[in-house]
Amino acid sequence: MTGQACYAVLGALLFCLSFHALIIAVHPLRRLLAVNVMGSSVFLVFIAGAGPRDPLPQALVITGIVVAVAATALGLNLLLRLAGPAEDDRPSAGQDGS
Amino acid sequence: MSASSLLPLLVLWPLAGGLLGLLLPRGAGPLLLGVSTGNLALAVALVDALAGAGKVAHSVGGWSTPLGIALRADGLSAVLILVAGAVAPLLALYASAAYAGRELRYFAGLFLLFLGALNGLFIAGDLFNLYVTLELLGLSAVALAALGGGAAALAASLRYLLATITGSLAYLLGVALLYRATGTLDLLQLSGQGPALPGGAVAFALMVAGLLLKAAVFPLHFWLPPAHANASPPVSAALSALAVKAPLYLLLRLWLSTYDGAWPLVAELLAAIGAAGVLWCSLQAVLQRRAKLLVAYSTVAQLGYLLLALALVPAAGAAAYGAFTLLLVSHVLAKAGLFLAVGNLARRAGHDRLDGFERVVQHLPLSASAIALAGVSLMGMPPSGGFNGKWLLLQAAIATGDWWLVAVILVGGLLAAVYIFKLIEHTFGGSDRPDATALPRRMEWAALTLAASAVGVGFLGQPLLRLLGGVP
Amino acid sequence: MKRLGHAVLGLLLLMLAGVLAWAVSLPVAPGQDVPAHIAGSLADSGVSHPVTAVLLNFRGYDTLLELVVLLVALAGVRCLAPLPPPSGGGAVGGVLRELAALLLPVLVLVALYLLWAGATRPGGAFQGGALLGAAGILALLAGRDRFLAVLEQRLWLLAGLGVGVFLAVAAGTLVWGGTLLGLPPEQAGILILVIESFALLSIAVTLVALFLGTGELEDRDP
Amino acid sequence: MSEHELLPLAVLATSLLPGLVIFFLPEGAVRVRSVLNLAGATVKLVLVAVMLWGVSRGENYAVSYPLLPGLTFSLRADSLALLFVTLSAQLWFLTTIYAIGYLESSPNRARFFGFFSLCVTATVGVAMAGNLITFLLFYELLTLSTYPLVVHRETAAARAAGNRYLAYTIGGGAALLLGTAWLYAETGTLTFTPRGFVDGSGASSPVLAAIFFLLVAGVGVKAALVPLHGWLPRAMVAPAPVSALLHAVAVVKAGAFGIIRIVYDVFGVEYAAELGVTDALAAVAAVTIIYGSLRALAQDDLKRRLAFSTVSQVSYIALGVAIVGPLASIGGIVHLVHQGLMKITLFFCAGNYAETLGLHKVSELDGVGRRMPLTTAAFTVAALGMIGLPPMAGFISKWYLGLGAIEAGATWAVFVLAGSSALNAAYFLPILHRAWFRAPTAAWAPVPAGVRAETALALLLPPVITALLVLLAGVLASVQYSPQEWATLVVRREFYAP
Amino acid sequence: MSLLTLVVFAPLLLLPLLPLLCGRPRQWLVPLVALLPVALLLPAQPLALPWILLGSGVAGGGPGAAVVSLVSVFFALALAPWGKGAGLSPRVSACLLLAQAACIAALVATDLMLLLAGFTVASYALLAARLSSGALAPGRLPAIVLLLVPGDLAAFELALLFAKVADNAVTPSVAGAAAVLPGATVIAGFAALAAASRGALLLLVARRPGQLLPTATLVLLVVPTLGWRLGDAAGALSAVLAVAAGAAATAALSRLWPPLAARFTQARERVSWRLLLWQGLDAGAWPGRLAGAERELGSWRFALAGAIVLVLLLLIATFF
Repeated sequence: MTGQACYAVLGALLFCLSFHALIIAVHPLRRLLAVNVMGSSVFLVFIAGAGPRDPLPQALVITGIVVAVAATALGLNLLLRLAGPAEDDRPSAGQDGS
Repeated sequence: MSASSLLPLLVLWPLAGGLLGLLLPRGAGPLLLGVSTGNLALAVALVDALAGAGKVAHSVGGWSTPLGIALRADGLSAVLILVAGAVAPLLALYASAAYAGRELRYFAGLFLLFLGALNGLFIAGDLFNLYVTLELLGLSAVALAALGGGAAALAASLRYLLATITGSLAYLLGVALLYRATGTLDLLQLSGQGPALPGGAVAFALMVAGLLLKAAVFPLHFWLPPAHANASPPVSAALSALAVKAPLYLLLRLWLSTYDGAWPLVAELLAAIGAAGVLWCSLQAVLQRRAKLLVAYSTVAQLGYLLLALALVPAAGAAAYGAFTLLLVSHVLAKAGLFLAVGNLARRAGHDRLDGFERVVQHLPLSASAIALAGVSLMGMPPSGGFNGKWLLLQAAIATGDWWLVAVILVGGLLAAVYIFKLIEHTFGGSDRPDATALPRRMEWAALTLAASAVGVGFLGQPLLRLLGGVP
Repeated sequence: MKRLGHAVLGLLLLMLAGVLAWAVSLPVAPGQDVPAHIAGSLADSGVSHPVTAVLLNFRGYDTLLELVVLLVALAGVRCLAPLPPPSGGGAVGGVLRELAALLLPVLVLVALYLLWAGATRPGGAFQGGALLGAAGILALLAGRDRFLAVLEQRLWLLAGLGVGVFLAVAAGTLVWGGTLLGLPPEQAGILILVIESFALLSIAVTLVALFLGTGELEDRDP
Repeated sequence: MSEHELLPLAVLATSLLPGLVIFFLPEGAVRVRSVLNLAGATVKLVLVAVMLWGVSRGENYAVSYPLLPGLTFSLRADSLALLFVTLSAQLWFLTTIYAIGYLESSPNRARFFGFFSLCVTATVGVAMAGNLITFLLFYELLTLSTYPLVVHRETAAARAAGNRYLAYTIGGGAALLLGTAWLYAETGTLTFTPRGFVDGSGASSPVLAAIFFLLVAGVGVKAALVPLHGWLPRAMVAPAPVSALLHAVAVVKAGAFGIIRIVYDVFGVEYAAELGVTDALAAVAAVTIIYGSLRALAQDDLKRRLAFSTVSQVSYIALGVAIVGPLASIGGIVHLVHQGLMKITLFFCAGNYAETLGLHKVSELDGVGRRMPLTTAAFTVAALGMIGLPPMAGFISKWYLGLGAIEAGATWAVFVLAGSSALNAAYFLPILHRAWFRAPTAAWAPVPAGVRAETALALLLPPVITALLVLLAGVLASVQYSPQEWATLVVRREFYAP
Repeated sequence: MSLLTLVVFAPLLLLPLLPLLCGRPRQWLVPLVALLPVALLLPAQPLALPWILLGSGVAGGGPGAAVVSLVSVFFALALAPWGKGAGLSPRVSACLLLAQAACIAALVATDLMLLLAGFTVASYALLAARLSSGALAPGRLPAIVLLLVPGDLAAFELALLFAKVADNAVTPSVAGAAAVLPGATVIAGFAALAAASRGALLLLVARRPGQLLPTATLVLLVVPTLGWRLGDAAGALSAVLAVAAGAAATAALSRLWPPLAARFTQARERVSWRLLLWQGLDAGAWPGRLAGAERELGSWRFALAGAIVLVLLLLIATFF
């Protein structure tokens, strides 16, 4: 098991784990987080899969990350909109996202 | 301007239009119409160029494929770009009448970026580039679905976003496995190698699952009905007609070129999923109480038909390939027309509950006839494009001797007739609502033109198939 | 019933994990030697660092689409119905204000360095943009929101600038050079730098706007 | 596009264009709409006459357009097609006049006349279809354009009838589509050729028999063969002109015409007899004839009784086609025209009774002969024709059917004919007796002063003219262009080796 | 249109003018026209009418012509406006004229088709004349109709037999009928069934003017002549016997009819079976379960678990 392959296997396991979290989670915020983790696991597999000296996956992963950021930002805003103003007038203690 | 430089133009033109739409606070309506008509002109130019050469390619940045990205267009992509190009101006016409001010500006920007992504996807020849265009398409679709919608629309868009991202990531994981095995991301270089690759089958399974989730095919269709039913008419028309077709087009590309339709049992499995989708979702469409939900479930049912055609291509060859394309083209036109028409009726009646559609047909005869014409194509009645597709599908199913598929196709057609006439029947009666708002004529004419062209395509079967060319 | 569901789900996921792990660790002999290709044409890519070369020259088309994705996300957020800004602003703690005073200039400096260093060693527009965005958000949290006014009027111009320049370059190369994003080797370096700097600015502005969501930060035309 | 290609299209266009224009006319433009309709009908009659003259000289009018590889949309005005086209052209002209009078002040007339013209286009299309695909195309168009007419009154009963009508016809359409697709897969062609193209195609006979039953089932729905006839009596809820032209002539005849095309031009009657499918068809036809008449006996509503009588009468055509022999075919084909003329007269009169005096039940018809003598006279001529009394058209077709049956040795068919004539008499004569020889029980509105005719002229003329046609078709049966002569020409030219 | 046909069918041509003539001073014109066919006595060669029915013809002269003139005389007498009454109502006289024309057509027809046509129309016309001048006794009409209609059908069957035997001629000629068919079948066939039903018409006899004479001429004169034309002497004799038998049978039947009719109640139209697919769908009971299944299917868990199952299934499928 070269170092390279074990990272790839780790990525695969992380993918399944995040998929499990995505299925189990009820609150949309947790689902969004699970999707983020899934993204990272796919990028990990992408980079670990190819050879160490290959720059192409690294560039592609940068693009992937930016896309993931954009999607998460959109998801969070939709979530905020869904949670709606009712959440905000509670004392700020409740801010950490119920 | 050489044919190959047409391809990048097809992407740059809508993207630039979309950017302008977001930058300029005023003048979104004319911009939307101008850019989408320009896009149609480019699509027609591509069809001319393709008629001669049969294939057009453009390597971005001049770099050869393992390094750079290649843009390629063959018969299928030209047809799809043409049909998307034809629908866009009509949706633009409808939107310019339906929206105003801030909403029109954001619709213009997002819809043109959506169109650019769609064109980009149909001509992309590189797996990762396909991922980025898929993602761009998905995000703009989610943004459009959430545009100006209420709580229900937001919840549906969030669910749509999560589903489309999950699908893309599963697809990307498949791409990662393929890249690891071959070192290249280009479809042409990968063609035919798929089955023999180490991990090729796993990559294929992941990609298919991801794309089916993004295309909302039967078992994974949970997110589509609420998203399409709560969006505003032009958006749900664009989503139902165009957005869900891109993943299926990509699935066809992978299934035919990279994996060369290798595994017969996979074809049977896909056909089974498609058939189940046709039956289950047509039945659900019949049971719906709300018009938009009915039309949304009809979309999922028609996607089942497309998957059926796709699964039959390796065994039945040109007949199934032609069926896939004709079904797709007529569904794009018919479904866009139907959503716009139902949108008109709902806007006029104030709600879209089916039993409340009183004599709206009296005040909106054009929309009622649009529903009828679109229904003719969805049911697969002879004069329409839907019939041509259904006929070729029947020939393919009979050629491969799958009699249970023939039965599913016919029962699907009957169920389609049930829910279409349920829609039509409800517009034939009940009390009158004199005070309802009058609708701008453009909205009705847009719906009617789309529906009429869905029937008109029935007479263009031959040229479309000639443009399509043989199975890649 | 619920426990049975979980058990089945767990089993399925285990099987999936096993398959994926097996697939990922298969011995493989890729047909194409990509690093060699990149090394071969690095010379006329205008930059010496291979990742930046891939990102902005060999696969510049992906990066263009990626910036458009950011733009779409911003449009998607802005088009939602405006929400009153979160009321948790309140007094800004002394520690935060001092930290901000210290960090802000450093952050901006490092961001610009990253932009410049991208040509020769890991760095580039996205990393710099992220840092600059972080600086913006830190400034907001620390209450220094003078720049909000500028952002207020010119949001879409600033956010659209990066994509606009990239599109202009792409159109230019298409019209003159005949191929999309075919940067001529000698001007490639400069063109990449121009694209990256505008992209840096747009990414930063977009990230800050995304953070703010749909606060009052909008040229609310009537 | 030579003149020979243009004519079939022109005949189609004369009802398609007015229909499409009428859709967009405002509801109030009554005169424009009527002028458009009548102009279209007259032009169609003229064109059909030209084609009749041409075809009898041996010219052929055909036009085709490729839809898909191996699939062409083709119109061909051969002698059989013209028989049906002439019938529908004439009756469309008369029914338009009748409909204009009948729907004087009712709502939704633009929609009604639009779909009415589409129906006739579909009927003419069904007649002139050159292959099975074009036939299917117009067959389905007929379903779609008749549905709005059935639900025209928008009452709950009308919509229920519409739903049932759809369920049957769309189910039939699906069976026809499957049969056509399978036939194309087996034989590779769908063009109607005079003595059938299935014989040498190498397909196995059980497959061909299955295809035959699918096609006949699909077409049988509209021809109201017994198990598939349920929609016809229900569809009587539609206004009178609809039940007159459509459910007595256009739609039902399209089904019967389909059976003729399938047996003669797809399978060839000799090959079909070899396959043994014609005996089954004959049996179904016989059962329908008897069943239809029996159910008609029990109906008190006039239009439902006429509907069940249509169910039984149309199966004469199927019986004629199923009995292998030139004479029986002549009888079957000529009955297509005769039954059309007779049945449309009956429905016109039923419409008159309903419109002028509000009578719907047979029991209410006492003494109506005194109040509306002309309408009842027309009704009598048609009813006697249906029973098959000698000088009328009905007798001619029954005579040929009888001769054909005896010639083919199917004597049971003769008894079926005789039995059904007796049943016809059993449910028509009481009506005549009530109308003429009973004193009126209810006090009807007297003929308004100053009005000479018993009801609006537009309502009175069509039934009288069609009754006259029934009489002439019977008495002058052997005149050169009479339906019977044309049917003999069709049979000699198309169906049996010269 | 030769003079002969004009003369023979004069009563038929007069029909449309009737409403004008009746009740006016010129009412005597009607019987005069009815007398015209007497001119048939003049010698005239047979005339072919290819365009009538299926190509029939008319033969003047011979015994048939004599009978025609007799019939015309009797009908003219019936139509004349006797005594103080204003004569017959237009409807009755119209029916009588039609009956006369039909009888003449039957008598002079050279082909079986025209003979059959005349034979049937005459009887129905007389029945209509009788009914329009006053209702029959309750049982009588059904009895007459019950015999008339089967009689016509028998004539129809008989004609078919003639046509088949005469080498499938579409319209066999009357003259040849006797020669072609063996003597017994012709006589038995025509006399026993067709003629007998005409006997029923005897029941129409009523005291009213213009009823006795026409019916008598048809039943007692025309029917035997037709029997004679078809089967010479034996045909005529059996026709007369059949008429008597028919009359007796109808009389007996008319007494039986009233009790029989009472029991035969009007069969109500059965409620047809409801179309399950259609009504069932709207009833809402069945779709409830389906909609429930859809909601369950639509939940995240089920769908994503489905995605995993799909991946595994696809993998397994690639092994075969």
